[in-house]
Amino acid sequence: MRVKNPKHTWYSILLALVILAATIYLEFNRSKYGMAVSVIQKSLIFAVVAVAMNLLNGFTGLFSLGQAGFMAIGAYATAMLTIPVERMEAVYYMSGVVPWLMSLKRALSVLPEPVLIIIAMLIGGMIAGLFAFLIGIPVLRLKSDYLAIATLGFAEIVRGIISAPQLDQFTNGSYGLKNIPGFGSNSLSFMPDGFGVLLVPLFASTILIGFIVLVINSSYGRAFKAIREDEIAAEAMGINLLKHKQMSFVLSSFVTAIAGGMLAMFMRSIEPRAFSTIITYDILLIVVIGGLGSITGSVLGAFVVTFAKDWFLRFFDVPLIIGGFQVPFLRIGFRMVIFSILLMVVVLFYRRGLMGNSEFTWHGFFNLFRRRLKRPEVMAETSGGSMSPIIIAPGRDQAPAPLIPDPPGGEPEEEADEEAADE
Amino acid sequence: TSDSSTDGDQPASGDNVIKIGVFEPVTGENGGGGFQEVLGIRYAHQLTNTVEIGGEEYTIELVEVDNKSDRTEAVTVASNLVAQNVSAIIGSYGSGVSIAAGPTYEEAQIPAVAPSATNPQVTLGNEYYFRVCFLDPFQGEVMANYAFQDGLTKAAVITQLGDDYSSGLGNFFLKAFEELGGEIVSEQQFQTGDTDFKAILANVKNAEPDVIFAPSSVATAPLLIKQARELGIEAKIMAGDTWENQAIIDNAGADAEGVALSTFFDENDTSSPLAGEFVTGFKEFLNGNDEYLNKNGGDGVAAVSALGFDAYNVVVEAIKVAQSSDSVAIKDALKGLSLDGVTGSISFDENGDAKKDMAYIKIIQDGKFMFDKTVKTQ
Amino acid sequence: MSLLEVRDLRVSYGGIEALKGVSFDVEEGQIITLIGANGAGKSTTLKAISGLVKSNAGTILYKGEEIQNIDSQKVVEKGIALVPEGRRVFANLSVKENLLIGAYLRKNKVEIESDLANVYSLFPRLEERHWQSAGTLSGGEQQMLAVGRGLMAKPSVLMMDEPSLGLAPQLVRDIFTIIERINDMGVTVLLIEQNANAALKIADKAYVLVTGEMVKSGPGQELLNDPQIRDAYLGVTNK
Amino acid sequence: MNNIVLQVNDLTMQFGGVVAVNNLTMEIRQGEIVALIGPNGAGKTTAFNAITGVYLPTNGEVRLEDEVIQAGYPQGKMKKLYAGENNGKYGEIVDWTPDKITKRGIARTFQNIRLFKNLSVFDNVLIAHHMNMKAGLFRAAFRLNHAEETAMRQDTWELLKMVHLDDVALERANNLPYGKQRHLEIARALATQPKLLLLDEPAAGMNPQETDALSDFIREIKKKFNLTILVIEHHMNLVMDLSDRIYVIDFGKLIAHGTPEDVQNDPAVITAYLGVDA
Amino acid sequence: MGSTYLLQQLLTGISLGGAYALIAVGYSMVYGILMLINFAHADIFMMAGYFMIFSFAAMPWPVAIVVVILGTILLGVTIEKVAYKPLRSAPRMSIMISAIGMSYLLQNLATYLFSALPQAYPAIPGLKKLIKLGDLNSSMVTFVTPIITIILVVLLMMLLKRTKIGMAMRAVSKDYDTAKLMGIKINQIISLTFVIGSALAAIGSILYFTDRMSVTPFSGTLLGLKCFVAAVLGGIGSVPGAVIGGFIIGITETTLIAMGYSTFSSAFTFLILIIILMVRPTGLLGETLTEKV
Ligand SMILES: Nc1ncnc2c1ncn2[C@@H]1O[C@H](COP(=O)(O)OP(=O)(O)OP(=O)(O)O)[C@@H](O)[C@H]1O
Ligand SMILES: Nc1ncnc2c1ncn2[C@@H]1O[C@H](COP(=O)(O)OP(=O)(O)OP(=O)(O)O)[C@@H](O)[C@H]1O
Ligand SMILES: [Mg+2]
Ligand SMILES: [Mg+2]
Repeated sequence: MRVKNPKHTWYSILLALVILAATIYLEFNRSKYGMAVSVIQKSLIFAVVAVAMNLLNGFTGLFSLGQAGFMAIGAYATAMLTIPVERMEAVYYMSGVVPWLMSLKRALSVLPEPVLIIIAMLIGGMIAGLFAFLIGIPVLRLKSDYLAIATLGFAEIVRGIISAPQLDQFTNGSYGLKNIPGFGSNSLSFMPDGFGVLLVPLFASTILIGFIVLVINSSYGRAFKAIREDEIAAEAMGINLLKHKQMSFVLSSFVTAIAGGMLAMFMRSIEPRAFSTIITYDILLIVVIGGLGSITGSVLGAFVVTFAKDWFLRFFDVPLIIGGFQVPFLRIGFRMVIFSILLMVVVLFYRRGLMGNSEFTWHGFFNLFRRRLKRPEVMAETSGGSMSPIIIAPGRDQAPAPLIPDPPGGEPEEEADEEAADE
Repeated sequence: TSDSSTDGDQPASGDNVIKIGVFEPVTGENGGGGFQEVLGIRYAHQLTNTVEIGGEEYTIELVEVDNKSDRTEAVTVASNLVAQNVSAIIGSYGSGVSIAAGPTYEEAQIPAVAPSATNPQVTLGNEYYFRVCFLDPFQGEVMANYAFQDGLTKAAVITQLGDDYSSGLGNFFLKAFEELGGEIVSEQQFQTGDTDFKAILANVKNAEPDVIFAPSSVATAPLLIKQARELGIEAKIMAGDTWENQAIIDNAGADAEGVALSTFFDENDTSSPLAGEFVTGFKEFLNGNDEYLNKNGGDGVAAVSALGFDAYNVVVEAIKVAQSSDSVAIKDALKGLSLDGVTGSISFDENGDAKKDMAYIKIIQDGKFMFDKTVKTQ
Repeated sequence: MSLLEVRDLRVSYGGIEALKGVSFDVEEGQIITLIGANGAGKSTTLKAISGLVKSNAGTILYKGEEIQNIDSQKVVEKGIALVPEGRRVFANLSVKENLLIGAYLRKNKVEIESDLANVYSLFPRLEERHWQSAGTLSGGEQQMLAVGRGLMAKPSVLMMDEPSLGLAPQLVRDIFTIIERINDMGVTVLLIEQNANAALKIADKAYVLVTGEMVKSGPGQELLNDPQIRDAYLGVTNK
Repeated sequence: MNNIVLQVNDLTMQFGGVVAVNNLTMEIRQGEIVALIGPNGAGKTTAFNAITGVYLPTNGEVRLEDEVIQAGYPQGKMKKLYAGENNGKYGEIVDWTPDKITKRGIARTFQNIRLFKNLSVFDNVLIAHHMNMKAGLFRAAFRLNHAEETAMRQDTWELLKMVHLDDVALERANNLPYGKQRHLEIARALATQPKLLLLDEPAAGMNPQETDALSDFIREIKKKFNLTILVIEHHMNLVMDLSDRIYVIDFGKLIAHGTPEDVQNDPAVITAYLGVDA
Repeated sequence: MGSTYLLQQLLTGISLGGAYALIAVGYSMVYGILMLINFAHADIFMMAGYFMIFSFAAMPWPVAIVVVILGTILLGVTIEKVAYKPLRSAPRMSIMISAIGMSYLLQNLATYLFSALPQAYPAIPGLKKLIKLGDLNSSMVTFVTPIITIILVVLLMMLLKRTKIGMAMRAVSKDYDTAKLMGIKINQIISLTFVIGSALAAIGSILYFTDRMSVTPFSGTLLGLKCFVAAVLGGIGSVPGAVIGGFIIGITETTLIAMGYSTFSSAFTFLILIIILMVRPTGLLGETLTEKV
């Protein structure tokens, strides 16, 4: 196995420090960089959801589109538990609040707010996990697109139930919830005045993503990958399909729901419509643009897509007049046209996403500058049905002729890097 | 990262610039109405684009952003405005996005004036949010009174599931109507994005109401009206302020005849010279630009345009009073402000809501929104 | 002029060069076999002729016309059919439909019918199971189907990539008889076989491929008796 | 002789109207290499699938070391449709999932190679150790099972060395030459520490040379791992060379069984399967 | 609750189901061949609505109908060439994202060009004729929709089952390379699929919008989701399945609303889907893909 370059470890530490420093800088100058702060917050949250989705889609090979539903569960649980008690009546202005929820909140209000928020998010995560477990029993037996549409259906059911007027006293149905404490909520940190808007989500996202990375690199992660590669073979290796699919599904839903809670804190007010299928598609987009089966890809994808959509492309919406000449096309609405086109361009030219299915490594990073990436022209994946993100050549072998002895070792694949990092 | 978003937006004229953010949906579900509101703001800006502070002339610059009628988007868009150092904000059409952006503005201590967001939640508990229009509870009450006074005692309510405006207004109507002694014979909900209402309407028809109250978006209105008439429903159809949009008449055609709605403004109300002046000027403004004309659906003056116009002037007035471009000062100025707008006199109560006690009822007649009467509540 | 002439054919997958300049001729009406170890490039050669993989260099002449790098489907139209490696039956089509789709380019319904009957007589199991979807056939049955489908095309050149793979001993023998029979009917055959023994026995000419290069050629019988070939490909215990 | 490892009783597998395996009874003793041969479509692979839990037998039972791991009788539609034999003899449904059967001690390879193509050779084998993991998800994620993980990796290395795949351990499985892929599939099966190994046409696509080498390889692992082996093969050289006993089926039914010599000369086998040398 | 009411609801359900079915078939066909959820299909449908608005204004209606169908086909085939064809050999997910991207593009383009406000759909003479049967009110199109649906689908099924082209389509769906080896022009076959799918979307849009009378850039969004659900419910890839699925969704939805559960109609629709998938994991008429091990 390749020995890990100690230099690279230093680079990694350096990078982490740079990120931290930049975050702290932004944190202290947050009013000046409001836009950046908000886009970064959103990117961090979507990065978590994208990584959780990747765990399912990219690593376990389960095509699930239920993200919006799990995010909604997490967001609503967090919101309902963290809206200050005294503001509840005003929020549920239409139909009032169910008494038991009020009692529960009163009981919980002895907790300091940061603790309450963490508990609320965990509760949201656990409810989502429980739902995932329950619907997983029947649904995880379904194959690819059938699973996708069933999970999507689940998300729609969740949304339908949340918005039902019959539950107004509980979820506040159509009226949504507001007055949710934000990341910069004063009581969230020892520092006054909204400190933590960036650091809190940064730490939360790092912990969540880190946890998923640990799982993926563990033996369970390998079992997930085996299921992705070939269910039947995985089963023949003694891997209990349903149990492992469940694990992946529950874990992913748990994390997604916590990210949903973070989204509620980011938005400060939520409504059922915010959790429609479009949000799931957006996340899928991030995952695929980043590279299915690549964690760093998902994180990168979250930042690239969010920054592009919410920030960089914004100038396309602003009519621009240069020297009395109105630049054509530039008017409101054009941004989204450009965004869609860019999206297509990325997919058409980086068909395996920005990162493919490999992770960021310093080795690969430096190689990027040394040689231009060559993309081998490979034949069509013929079965058409495989969910595998990797191009599989139809020929059954790709090795040198055995008349010549096998070359010893050979240059290990990128996978090996990950391997080495394990130990 | 650098604060690059302000690049390129710098105006040609010197340093004395004061920025006002325009936080409106121009795309998405409420894109149509949002744009009409923007038109009113742009027109007002065209008339008054400077303000004097401490003897110096400041150029007012509009910073327009599109919140796409989407709450998630709204937060980022709001931060975008904040980052661009706007002194005050106007917006938004659609209460949901206003509610979503509220905390951001509050934290940044920038006052926001909503032209047409009617949901109580927009201003409630937010010191920095103001509005120049009336509220849904009021509107619901107005419509209930109007219907009941006409001798319509059985009502059906159709609302959009998950939409706070629609559900809220429907609910306020429902409560007011029942209080008056009317009977609600049918309550129906539909999903956002639904385009087929026949099943719902068949239920409504079966309940034989005298009046249907169906507050909803501009996009769904013509569908509802036409399908109701096709099924042979003859009940009066009523809705709230959002329906005052030429597109509804263009789409629903003859079927739209007789539809009644409450609104904030009437272009044919000649009692106020200020309003008359605005109407003439605004029509000219519209006719001078094909895109405006096209997107506005003709040169009719929408109430939201008038409110946008008023909101802009309220903000400018507050700047004048404050004699400062400082947002907190502007907020304080707003609180005590009193001004005659084209939609009536405007001053704010402790919530930041304009004290308005009058609504216009309009009826669609001969393909036009015709003023029927004004309704005041006790 | 040979029916099919391959000159200096080079093919690579990504960075790996699988064919490093392969040349050979196929005379009309003959049975030609390519032998070589696993990964020598035999299948790649056939795929290149079929247009399934693009060649980097070299020419393929069919009846004097260059056909390298044209669409597979055009190659088939010219009369060159391939029974691909690894069966590749259409799993969602029935056995009969698989056979009929083999005759996709043919128009004459009567002839198709009689060829269908012919295939059925060669592989009675296929007739027995004509309704079954091909995906559920056993490995060997699928192989029969793949061969049968190739026959249905009525090509002038039939290329077969390991047609005996996974077939029972008796059928393996039958396959070689069938190949000879097809050949007798005037079809030129280009054959790849792991069972080099049997292939060499029926081949008019054989070529030996080693890591993408032609190293030897000669009449089948001659190679059969070549000790080097025996050692490398035919196995000791083989009868 | 030795203990019976696998006992198959009256196994019948019917798909719609097709009786793929019909009343197959066989037994395999500890330490034997037994071959299952028969014409194409005779039902060999199907028998494997029923033994390893991929299918529930339509009728009959499978016992591993006297424990019933699969048992079935005609139910539902099959009650009417059933065309096999011994209907009514079994009254119990036992339907272990393939993973459970693997854990219990039967490993297999597939007729069409089924490797985890995009994973390294090393990982392919390492995954086979997963089923014996004691640590749960959290312990494993936070590497609290360090010793266990290290042991797994150690075992994997040793196994790879033993089957001569250590030099390609970091290659992607898909990049291996065909023959090595077959070896890897066997190695992966061995990593599950089976008592009984089922091989489905391991020599398909190999030339006679390689087939001979495979023969030696199978013998070698059998010894090293103290295995019992059931193999399906059409290469008669390999079958005759390797097996202690042979079962022959045709149309799902057992037509002969015995030593290689017996079977080779059995006229029924010759007509149905071997044919006469030309 | 009078019998007219029941009849009215039944008519609504069947007619709605018919429209769903036509669009669902488009989803199903493309899926059947490319294994691709063509997210843009509903937006092609929406675009067909705008095409009609513009062509109706410019030419006599029979010509307009033909122009709309041709225009929609052109759009569908162009989308295939631009967004899907280059990705033939790419992983499935990429093609799907490309489809989502196309869907976004069409929606945003429509918003950009035609604004988010609804546009009135022209009344096609004859189709819009109001029919009164006692207390039952309906326009002609309500009756016509299910009939046209059935006729078109029967024709389509004959094409798929009886002709060589149909067989080729099914072959292409499983294995491009081997299909090529049979002499099948796969690009032609795939284009043909889009031609048929888009033509059905165009006809569907004429029937649907005539009945519902206005078009917005988002007209296709929810509808598309429902129709896709219909296709899955029926067994995706199966044309008759899509039709059955369409009718099931249309009728259950209407029934639920009629029973007074308008709040939960969508949730129930999905619940039914999930339940059906539980019993039949590949939908009502989907092939039960037994993978040979
Ligand atoms: N799709 C592919 N991608 C990458 N390399 C490939 C591909 N197909 C074949 N190869 C490589 O090309 C070389 C030649 O392969 P080919 O399939 O032509 O061999 P072959 O002689 O037919 O062997 P076999 O006896 O196994 O069929 C091999 O080294 C193989 O690994
Ligand atoms: N799902 C199924 N539906 C219908 N028939 C099936 C199914 N699975 C297998 N069969 C049939 O059962 C019979 C036995 O198949 P099996 O795969 O067991 O054969 P085999 O003995 O392994 O043959 P081979 O040597 O060709 O691999 C075949 O005729 C096959 O067509
Ligand atoms: Mg080959
Ligand atoms: Mg078999």
